[in-house]
Amino acid sequence: MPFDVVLGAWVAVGLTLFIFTFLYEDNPLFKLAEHLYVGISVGYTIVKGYELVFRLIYDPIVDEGEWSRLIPVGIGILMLTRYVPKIAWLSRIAFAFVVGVGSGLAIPRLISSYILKQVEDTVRPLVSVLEGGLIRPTFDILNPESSLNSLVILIGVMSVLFYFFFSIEHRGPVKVAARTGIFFLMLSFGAAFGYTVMARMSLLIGRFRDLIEFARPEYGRATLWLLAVTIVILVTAAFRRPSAPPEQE
Amino acid sequence: MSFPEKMLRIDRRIIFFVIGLCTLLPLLYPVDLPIIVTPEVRMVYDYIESLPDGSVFLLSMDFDPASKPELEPQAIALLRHAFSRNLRVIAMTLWLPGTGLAEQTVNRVAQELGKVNGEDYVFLGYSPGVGALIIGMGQDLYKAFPSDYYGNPTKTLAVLKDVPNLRHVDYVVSLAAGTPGVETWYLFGKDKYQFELGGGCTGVIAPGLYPLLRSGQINGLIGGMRGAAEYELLIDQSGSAVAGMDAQSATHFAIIVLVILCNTFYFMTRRAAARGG
Amino acid sequence: MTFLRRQLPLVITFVAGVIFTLQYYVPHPKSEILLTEGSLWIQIIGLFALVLGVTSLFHIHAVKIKRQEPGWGYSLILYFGIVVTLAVGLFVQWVGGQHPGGKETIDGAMTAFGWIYTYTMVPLQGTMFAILAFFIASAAYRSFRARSKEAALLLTAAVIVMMGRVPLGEYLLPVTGDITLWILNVLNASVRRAILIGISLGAVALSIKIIFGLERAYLGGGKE
Amino acid sequence: MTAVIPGRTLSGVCLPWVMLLLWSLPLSAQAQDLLPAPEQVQVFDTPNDAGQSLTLLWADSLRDGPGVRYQILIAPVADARATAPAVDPAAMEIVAEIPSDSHYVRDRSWPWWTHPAPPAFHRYVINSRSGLELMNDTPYVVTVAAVTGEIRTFGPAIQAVPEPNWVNWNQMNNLLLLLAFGAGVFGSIRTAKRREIFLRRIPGLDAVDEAIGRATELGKPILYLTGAGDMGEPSTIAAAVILGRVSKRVAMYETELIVPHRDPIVMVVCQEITKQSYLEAGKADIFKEDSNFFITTDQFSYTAAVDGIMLRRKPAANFFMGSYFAESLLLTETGASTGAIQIAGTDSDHQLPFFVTTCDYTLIGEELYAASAYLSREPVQVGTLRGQDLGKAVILGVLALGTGLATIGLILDAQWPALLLDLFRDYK
Repeated sequence: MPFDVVLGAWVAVGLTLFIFTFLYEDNPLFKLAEHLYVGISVGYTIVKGYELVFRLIYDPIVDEGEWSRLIPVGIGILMLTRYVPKIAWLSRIAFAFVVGVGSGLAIPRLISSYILKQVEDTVRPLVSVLEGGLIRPTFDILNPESSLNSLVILIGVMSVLFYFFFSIEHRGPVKVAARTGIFFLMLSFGAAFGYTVMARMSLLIGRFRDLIEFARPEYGRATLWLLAVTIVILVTAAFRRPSAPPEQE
Repeated sequence: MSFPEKMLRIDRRIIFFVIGLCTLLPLLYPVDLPIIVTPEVRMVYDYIESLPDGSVFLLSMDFDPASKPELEPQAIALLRHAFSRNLRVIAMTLWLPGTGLAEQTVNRVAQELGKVNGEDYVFLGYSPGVGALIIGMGQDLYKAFPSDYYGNPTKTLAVLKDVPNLRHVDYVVSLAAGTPGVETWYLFGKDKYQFELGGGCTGVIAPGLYPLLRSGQINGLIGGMRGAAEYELLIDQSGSAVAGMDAQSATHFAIIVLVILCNTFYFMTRRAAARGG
Repeated sequence: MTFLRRQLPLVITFVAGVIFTLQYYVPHPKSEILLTEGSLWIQIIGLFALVLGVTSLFHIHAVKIKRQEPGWGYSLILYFGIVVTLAVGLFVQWVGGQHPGGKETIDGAMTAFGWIYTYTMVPLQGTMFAILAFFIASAAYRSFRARSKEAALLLTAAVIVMMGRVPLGEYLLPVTGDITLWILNVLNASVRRAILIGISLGAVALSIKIIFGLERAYLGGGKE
Repeated sequence: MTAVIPGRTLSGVCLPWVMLLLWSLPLSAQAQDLLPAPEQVQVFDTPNDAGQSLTLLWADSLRDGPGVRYQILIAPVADARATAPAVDPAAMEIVAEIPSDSHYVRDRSWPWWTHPAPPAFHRYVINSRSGLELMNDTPYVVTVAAVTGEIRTFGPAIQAVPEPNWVNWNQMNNLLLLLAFGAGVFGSIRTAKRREIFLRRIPGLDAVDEAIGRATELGKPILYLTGAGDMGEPSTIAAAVILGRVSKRVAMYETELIVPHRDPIVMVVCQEITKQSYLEAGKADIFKEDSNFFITTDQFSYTAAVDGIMLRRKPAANFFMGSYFAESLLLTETGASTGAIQIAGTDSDHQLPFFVTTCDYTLIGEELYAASAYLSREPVQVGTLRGQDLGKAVILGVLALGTGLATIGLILDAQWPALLLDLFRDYK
């Protein structure tokens, strides 16, 4: 095993365990790892940004003579005036341009993709054409295309829209509709919760797999050693705390 | 304080410990329960199967290291499939912190299948702009990405020959951990440039993508580690996602048991309260 | 000057907004060129927005260190992380290779910059989010109580989906797989669709207000 | 929709028909008996596109079937002024050969206002590609031939000019809806400026008052978070407005308020709002400048710090308003463990399930905006909310009416429901 890989394993395991100590309580080990993480991500972003300057600005101008790229560069520099109080208002010009273009690009696309397309797919005939040209409703619950499910979706979409209707009081039939909307919302939130459990557990599984991998002898049993060290540090800190002043941050 | 009340106020670190154990044990001692393939995932697989040799496949790995365990297996499975079908692969990312991860994944799978950079595949890397970037690629790919990640001019790459813009891409899959991701690719890409779009995503955002799936705005959806496991089964190459499914089962059941316990205690305290007046 | 400060940004927003809205309906190549150039500009300006985000963090921690506020030592660690990553990313390879920026690999071999990324940033960020696994479990234990009809519905849907998405659940109760797919494809899709329509109406209304200068909060900053 | 029709008639209908009348080629009688030539052929510039494309339409025929194929042929016209280009169809370049039971108009959906021909007609679009470059503003002669075995019969050769178009008529419903919605929003804002607009009471606001009351009883502080967004996000603006209301109550009861921030600009804005509320409550003397303070922009440092505040200060009520990401659960879980009443309001739909489960009351999505409009009574906010309600009402109507029409249309096999339904479809 090359030295840099073994060293990497030790560093990765150490930082992973430091972050996990947060589960016990907020402590200096966690804070150390956490600030290191922010620092490294910022460093990473700067390095990548530096590279992008070459790819998007410098090279096209020098190699292809695309001088028009200097205009957005100028606008971009205006954005940075935000930190110079006297001329900070110049940054508004840059924001105005970006936000204006962004709004313009978004409007028709939102209408097309998230309004028209969604309405189009909700408005479905509540009957299906069967083989042989027979027309009748279908009730196959497992087929999302069946008439029954089209009806359920219609009711769901309409009742939730009713719930988010603020110009009328929720009384009588509107109350029934809005209440149905709430039930639909809760079912959907439940499903999302269940799905998210899966997502978060996957992340944990991923981290544990690395820890198990790095516990192998070829990595010098990094996980086991560092686990012991982390516990010792935490315990020591716990014993010393009563005398230490309360933390401020 | 009665017993159920005490149990309801149990120190959460005990729950943390149980969850940790339920993750660790199945990883050390796997059981290999059977996994069923869902239609959403099969649709992505079938579409790639249906593409002829040399078709252009764009994989946008829109995630950062935080979602690695969920989306990296998806990326690996999709790349293996695309390479083995001899598709031309364009890989990129809309998430700057994910650049390194995406680059490593693409190159690892390409090496494994003997594919040549620049001829069989290209890694474009990251570029800012999000929606504007996708529009730019739809209009003129060589202008939006003047060079690939390694600095080679995109115009000269064999893999990008006859691919001046997104209209010439046959299939785009975005593996998304949030926004920008699948929705962005639809909103600014497919809506105008009319390529076929598939989605892969973390479990957190999967439920939000179902309306797009239903209306055909995306033609398939690989959800989380489970989706990745299904895809690994479809291409018959079990990887880390399949291996993680036992632990997934265990933790889910641990939580279900916790929910049942909590409700039992809750109803016990309620009954006690009712009896006490 | 007041025109430059107050009106000009609004005029720019208005003109850019209207042009790029209408562009969508115009298929002519001239309009396509406008779209290509416009998107490239935004791409390049996006680079400066990146700088903006980074410098604000720089500034905040510099102040902390300077004033020696509580926990300023951690700000030093943060700076240490930045400096080391920058040094390795920009200079180590600059000396060795022809590439100006940091690459994680060169010809398939991991660079020092790649090492930092793989062995510090990846595990750190991954673990930070993995902590949520524990919290979601304790949240489920604490708050998943059938206190009302709504809570009961939420809890039932969550438990079914949790079972239906893992092999063990499908193995013990095969029907949960089908119910999960139905919940996701039908119930959940309808709710998400309604939310999507509502949010989009809101977003379109907001964009219209921005273009017409009724909403200016985005201009923020910059004292007048 | 009258404005739409000229575009269609101009390029889509009139021109090809004139061409058709102008000129057609004589064919050998023998071949025509065996295999009738394609009829009602129309060739014209593909409408609604960026140019470099021609569309060919011709009638379906009884001969269509497995044994017959169609050839599409094209030739450039040397002299643009010639009305009757003398081109031998047999010498024209074959663009494509397609089975005769494919390429129908019905294969693609069109809105009624740009529908080119009956659904059963054949349609072929010749696009510029490598090996065949169609130049804009250059005339071409195009025809279609029916082929079976050795026999080939030609339809009339028709001249057409590809050109880029300035309007995509297919998407005019999109523009129309945008204009209508925009008018609705502006109209509502105007109305809101002139008179009070009714907004229903948001139940969550009662919960807000109740929580503040309880904190006062217990003599414990109140924690208010404004989320991860900057001042440009509607949810942050709403959070700031609601903070105004909360701080006014807090001032009246003389309870302590803690507002940690993740964005320096939001902090400054909120400081002003809080100060104003204390003034309005007549308690300027007890206002503390440092109740609003900035922690850090970083997600997890901020979360850890706020968690620390919750554990040490044990606030009686926690408010989570604005936009949140993965940190939501870390915050609300810690808050719940200290026994605080928790009230959330967010439009971050991914995080809503966690707020709903871990908080005592949650303002879901647009309810947050509504609550802020309800409290601020600012005409722009109230009017926008009303405008959005109008949009929703229209959509609700279309969903109900449209489903009915679509069902009737399918049962009766009628086309007229499309007159309404097509207006609310997405076309490219």
